[in-house]
Amino acid sequence: MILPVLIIMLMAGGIVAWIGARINTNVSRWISLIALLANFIITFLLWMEQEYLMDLSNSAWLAKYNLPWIPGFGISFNLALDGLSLLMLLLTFLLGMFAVLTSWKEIQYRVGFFHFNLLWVLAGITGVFLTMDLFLFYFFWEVMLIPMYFLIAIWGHENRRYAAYKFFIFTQASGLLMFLAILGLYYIHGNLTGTFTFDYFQLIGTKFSAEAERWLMLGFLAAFIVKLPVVPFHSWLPDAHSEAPTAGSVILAGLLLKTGAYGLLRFIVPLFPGAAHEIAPWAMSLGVFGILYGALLAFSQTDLKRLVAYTSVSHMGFIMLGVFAFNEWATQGVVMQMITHGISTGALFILAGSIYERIHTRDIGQMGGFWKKMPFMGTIGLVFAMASLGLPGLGNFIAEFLTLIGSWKATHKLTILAAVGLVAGTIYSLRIMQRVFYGTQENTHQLSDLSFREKLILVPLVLIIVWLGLYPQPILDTVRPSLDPIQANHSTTVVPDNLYVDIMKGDTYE
Amino acid sequence: MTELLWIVPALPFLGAIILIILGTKLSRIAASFVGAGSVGLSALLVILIGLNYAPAAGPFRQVLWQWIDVAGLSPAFGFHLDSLSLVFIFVITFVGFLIHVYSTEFMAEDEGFARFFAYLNLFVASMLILVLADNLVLMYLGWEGVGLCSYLLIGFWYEEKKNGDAARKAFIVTRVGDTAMAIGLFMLFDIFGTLIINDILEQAPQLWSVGSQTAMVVALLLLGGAVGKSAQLPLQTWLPDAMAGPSPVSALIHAATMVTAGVYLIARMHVIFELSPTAQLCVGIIGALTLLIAGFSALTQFDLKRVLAYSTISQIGYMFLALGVGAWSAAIFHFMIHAFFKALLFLGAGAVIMVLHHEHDMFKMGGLRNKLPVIYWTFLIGSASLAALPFITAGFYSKDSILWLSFAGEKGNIWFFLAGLTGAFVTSIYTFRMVFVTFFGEAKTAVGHHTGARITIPLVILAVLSLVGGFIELPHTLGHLELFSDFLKPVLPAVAVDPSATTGMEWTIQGITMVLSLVGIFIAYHYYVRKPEQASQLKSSLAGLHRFWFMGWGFDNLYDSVLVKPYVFLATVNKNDIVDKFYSLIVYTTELLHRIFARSQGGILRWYIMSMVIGAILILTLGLLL
Amino acid sequence: MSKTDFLSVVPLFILTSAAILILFSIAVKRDHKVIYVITTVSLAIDFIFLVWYKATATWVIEPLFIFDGFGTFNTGLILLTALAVTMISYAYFEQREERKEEYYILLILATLGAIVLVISKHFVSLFLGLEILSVSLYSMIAYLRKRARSDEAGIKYLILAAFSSAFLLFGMALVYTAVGTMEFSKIASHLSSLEAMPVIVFAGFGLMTVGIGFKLGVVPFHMWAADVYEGAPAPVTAFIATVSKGGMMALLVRFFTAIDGYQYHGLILIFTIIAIASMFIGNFLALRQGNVKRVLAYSSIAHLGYLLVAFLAGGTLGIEAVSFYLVAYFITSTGAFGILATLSDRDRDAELLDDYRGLFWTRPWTATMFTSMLLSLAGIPLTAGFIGKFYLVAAGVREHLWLLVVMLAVNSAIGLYYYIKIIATMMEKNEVERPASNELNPSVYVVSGVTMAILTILLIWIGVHPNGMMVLIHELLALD
Amino acid sequence: MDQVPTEAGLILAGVLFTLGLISVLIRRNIIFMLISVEIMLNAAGLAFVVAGAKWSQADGQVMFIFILTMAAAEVSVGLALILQIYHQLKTLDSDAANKMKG
Repeated sequence: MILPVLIIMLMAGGIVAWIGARINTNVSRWISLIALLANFIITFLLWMEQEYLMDLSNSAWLAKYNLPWIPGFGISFNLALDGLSLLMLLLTFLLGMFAVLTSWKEIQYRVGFFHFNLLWVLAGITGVFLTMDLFLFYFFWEVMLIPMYFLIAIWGHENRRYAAYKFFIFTQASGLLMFLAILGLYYIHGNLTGTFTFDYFQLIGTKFSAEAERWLMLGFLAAFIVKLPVVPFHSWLPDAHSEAPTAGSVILAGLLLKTGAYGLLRFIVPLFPGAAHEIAPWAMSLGVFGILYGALLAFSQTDLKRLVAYTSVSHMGFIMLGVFAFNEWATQGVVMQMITHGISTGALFILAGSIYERIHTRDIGQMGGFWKKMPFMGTIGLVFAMASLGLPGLGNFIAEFLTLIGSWKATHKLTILAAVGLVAGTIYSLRIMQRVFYGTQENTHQLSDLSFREKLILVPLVLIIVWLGLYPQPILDTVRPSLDPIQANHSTTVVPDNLYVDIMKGDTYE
Repeated sequence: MTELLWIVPALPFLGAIILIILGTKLSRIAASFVGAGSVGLSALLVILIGLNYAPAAGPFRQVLWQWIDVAGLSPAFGFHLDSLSLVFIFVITFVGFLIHVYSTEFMAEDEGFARFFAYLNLFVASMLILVLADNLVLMYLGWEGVGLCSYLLIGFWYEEKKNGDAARKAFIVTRVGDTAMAIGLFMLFDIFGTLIINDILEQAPQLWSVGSQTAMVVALLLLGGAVGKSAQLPLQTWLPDAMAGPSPVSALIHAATMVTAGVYLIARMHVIFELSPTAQLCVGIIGALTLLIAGFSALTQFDLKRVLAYSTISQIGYMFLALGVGAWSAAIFHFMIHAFFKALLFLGAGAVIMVLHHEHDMFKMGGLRNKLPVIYWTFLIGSASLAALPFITAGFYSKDSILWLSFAGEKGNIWFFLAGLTGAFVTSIYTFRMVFVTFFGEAKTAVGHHTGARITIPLVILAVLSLVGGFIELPHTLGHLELFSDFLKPVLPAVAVDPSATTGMEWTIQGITMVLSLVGIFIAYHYYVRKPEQASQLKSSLAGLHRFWFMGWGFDNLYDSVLVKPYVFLATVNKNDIVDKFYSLIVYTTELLHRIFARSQGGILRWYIMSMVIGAILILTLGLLL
Repeated sequence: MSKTDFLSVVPLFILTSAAILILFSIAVKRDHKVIYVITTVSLAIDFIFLVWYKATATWVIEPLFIFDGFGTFNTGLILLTALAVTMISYAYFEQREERKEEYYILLILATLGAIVLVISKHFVSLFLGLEILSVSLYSMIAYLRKRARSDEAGIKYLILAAFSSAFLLFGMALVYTAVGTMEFSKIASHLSSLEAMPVIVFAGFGLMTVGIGFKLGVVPFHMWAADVYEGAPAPVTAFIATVSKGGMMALLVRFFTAIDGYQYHGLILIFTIIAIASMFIGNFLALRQGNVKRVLAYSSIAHLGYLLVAFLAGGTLGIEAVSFYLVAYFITSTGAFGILATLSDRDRDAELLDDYRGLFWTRPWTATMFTSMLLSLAGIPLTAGFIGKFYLVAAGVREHLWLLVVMLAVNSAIGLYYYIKIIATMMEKNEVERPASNELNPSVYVVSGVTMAILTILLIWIGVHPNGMMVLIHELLALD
Repeated sequence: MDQVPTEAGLILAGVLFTLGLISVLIRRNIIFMLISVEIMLNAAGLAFVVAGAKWSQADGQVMFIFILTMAAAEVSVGLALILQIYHQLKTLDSDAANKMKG
């Protein structure tokens, strides 16, 4: 019963915030903040009670909710929460709050409508993470887009319309392919069993012919790899991220991309185990290519937000690599990556936004020497630059390390290439430090260090990323039960490039 | 007492946190107390722990909390104390403390005072974690942590672009090595199912026979990490540039502690290297080559700190050489002694540079002997130790032991020995070239303010250690004392000496090294005090070679043209993302189609009718065809 | 004539009587308001009667008409749409100088024609309905006769419609020649007794396709759509987009199902090609179009292409999908043109993109409604258009028409661009205060406004809770 | 009774239809276009009559009457429109009516 409340709270909050802006713009800001905080607290309490709830349901699922919606098609309003969704929701509401806070000063135009859109995006994302009905999933998948489109198109930077179109059409086109696949799955399952349903739990374990499975999997994959994004389907991302307002970038990078990763974990692997195995070498190769390609492009950018955007491309490559390694290390790594990337990239976008507020440009050619005037910002920038290069002690390291440990079991060559990505990651991360905070300030902007509000956003993010780096176990434990079905049908080794074979020549190992 | 081990890294870490949070709000005095005090307390604690430590009782393990636990991968925040780590934490905290004290004066005028100590404390904490870690993941944390601090401290004066670039270079180059190490970790985990160091070391001999290929690959990957961190061939290029950081940083990080992390790693994982003679041979070859290359480069430098930097690379080369011949404790012994005298030299150089208003070029110094007596004498002692002046200096004993074992050790060979010998000769030349140029001759730059007690006292303490530190381990020929290697024996096996090697040979070798060392000093004296013009003649007659050595054997240029430039080129060319062009093409095509079809909607009625007629004809034709 | 016969045709009587009543009323006194009320009331009564009568079984009036669930459903739909069009017409015509009253007669007659079309089961009634519809439309399109565009659109439509009618008729004649009957079911039974379809019958069907395709506005018979949409008064455009096309679609479904066209691969192939071509060409044409009316015209071409997917899928699900999509499409189109009509001023229709710039900030409610209409056309969730598209795709996937559904998906993506472009224009930041062009009593606009609001609510209601509509369609279609 | 063969009637109708079709295509004068369309409609009517004769049914003739009526209605509206067009364009050239395009 609590699950629909989470969604309704945001949707209703959005409408109230819109109307509230007629009284005072701050009203809508506060309403958004409170709605998100309330959701966060609810989810947090659920997290605390996870053990109890799992005992109660005697499964990995903490809570379920089901209401028939379109019975004629076997569609129901079917929500369920497990560890994975729970963490994603925590991240959603957390970043949501920070998104509201970060736009407190930045957004002065049509504040009410802005918050309406913001909350509705988050509602869509919440829905995506909760729903266990494929039709509903697609429904929420689309619900995310429109408000996001508005966020970019109305409150974005100069080139916002182009970016918004691009974002929208890319995700829509790929989403439609997924939609076709969902329907295909629906009918195949229906014809086999006689039950026509979109229920995830029933669809799991459907038996297909190899060809059907492959095509359906590709349909799903299309949506997820565009959203993730995987090179070469990434080209919407830099535009959308860099043109969106700060809150939009935070939500895009922090949450929207994660829906792609979530989809891979939740749908591709459990629903199509055979085809997922088949595609794994390709998927992992694309992931690794993305890691390197994204890093290279990030290095060459002169627009700070675009730079950060390409780092996302690079980081999401690890997700691709990890998901298709099919073992617990890699999968745990993927989940960690989802969370830590959300936080670290979110923080970098917030920083970029703060800088933009001060100097009104995103061109790093015009930055430099900011440490002198803004040491606090510099320190925080440092922490997140380090996070994005995977420094141990910060959460991202755990993610990447686990992913690579896992992927090593699956493929050696690709893991080595991915590890090279760590070096490339260092190169671009340091470039941020170098160009923004180091050097001398050449222009005469009046720079003031972070305000209290900005600290209120960034300091918790720092604490979280450090906490995740030093004691990630609670997260790993929370996710664990959800991963069983994901790995149930899989054994690790997928790519026949076992390095040992090449180098060992009948050595003593095993 | 040993239970308090966790406090050792915790104290400097706490100090760093306090300094970061309070930052500029702290007064300088308070910051000094937090910064130096935390390390000082740690040092004290280490000494207490060390006094209570009985090597025979075996290692002490302390787990703070479980870090990660995923399907058998369960590294903890756990510390492992044995003789090896004890030596390291002693050097780190003790030398670290001295350098902190020194820095309170050295950095007194700097506006980033608190920041400096924050970084420095963070560094000490990370370094302690590195050497105390009981598993490779935690070690990797320390490993990267020190890398970060090194980055921050090299770029401490961030306003100058040069410094930032040097810092970045250091980070990236070491990261290349780190990545190799990380891959090694993946492989180790894959094979052993654990990353706890002791478990690996115990299981390795059971799993692998000597000469195992897998062991070789793992060892080489770990070696990759080690050469990165320790600035060995081929990743040595970052260290000379790293001198952009403040001198105490160079002393602590780029001489005494961090750069020897590679030595620590190899020593720690010595079992694996012993299982792979090839990899171990590689360690030795790298050491030998590096010590030569860096030694010759040091001959040509004019920046005081760069001389020391190349010297550091060269001396670590000796340690690698020792590791390569299996002289584990000799390597660690040289590490400790090197930490003393090289820290001393850097601190001394820093003091000189400070009083001369940040003049780095030693050819603009000169004649400081009388003006800065304390610095002169301590610097001289350090130099003597570096040049391995016989009998009285600690450096003599440590280096002698390496040279002897590289010759007589079971895995030694004549080439290693010759390389070491040549290196020793070159070392004494460049060392005393530096001493003579800096402190002898005429004064060329006015001396600013003089140094206070907080600078001189650490110098004196280190100078004393550089002299007497060697007496804990004496060769067969000279008293035969093995306190140090006995202490390390539970961890590091003693080196097997070729049975054919006799005491007479040892005497001969010692004789040769002594003579060469003295000849080297004499040559330096000849060229830089007696006949300076001959030095410049020699320089111009060998201009090409000089330049080649001066540029560090062209490695920078090589990497620049082979790696950096192509990468930057690729990045610049593809700045606008070629993939995006593909999508633009789609957009362009659809727009083109739009224009074509829009043309058809010309508003002329007859065209519309025509279209319908064509449609009708098509339908009918289709019908007839089918 | 039995009682059931009579009750079945009462809807037609009501409409014809209303037309005559209006004629008399005009003869007595020209009063726009009175005429408007008569029209509204008669349409409403007609609909209420339809609901009240609630036929429990299919009733046939031989040989012309069939009153089954499908027919009833479409009749109701057409009546409601006509009612909505009437609602938006009042304010639109009130501010125009022409004599307005005859328009309503034409509207009612056109509605009548469409209804006859959807209940016909015989070539004669088909032709009759079609021509009542068409002839009324000629005049309606050219109703604003002082405007060159209106006239131009009228004459183009007239010539082309007559031209296509000739094809339709010739096709019918050929079929008739071959099979000797003009009744759908008898044609079917005759054809099924044959081994293969005779060439002459196929030629007949081919020629009929031209006539039907013209009315549907599918490629390559689509050329008129943009010009007529642009030239016709906005309410008329709404009527053409919905009732005229929808009626023809319903007829096509009925005819095709009756003769079981699914067994003829040739016909399927032709319609497949038409569907794909319509989707692509419609969308490409709309892509960079700056005139909103033309955009909607081109988009309607594409939408008819989408509809053909479900049509080609056939079966109960296919027909349900077509019906549902028609509902969604009717609501959306009426709404969109209604808003266009509301925004129009005395001199011209609000058809240029510029007319919508910043609308979101100057007239937020109107813009929101227009946005929902456009999103529904684009098939975005929370709108009826989404469920409609879902239905189409479901029907297509069920029958494994992968080529068609993939094309549908691709085209939906292309189509997004221009819908979004309009929305983006409305969102633009420049808030030019447009001069208040509405000299009329604001209460006039209340009617249009309320209609729009109802349509929007309906749109979202069906989008969120489509079950009611689905069940209704399902039950009506299941009626024997 | 001897009957004209159906084929012949249909061919005649077809020829008529095609003639009308071609003249719609080549004529630019709107009135002539209208006339040509009427020819096509009548061709269809002829075909109906022929078919009706073939099956000895009245349906063909009924249909023809409907067609005639419809054609008359169409022409009346058409002529009115043409009048308006002429009023505005001062020409009957159909190509001149091309204000709307694109």
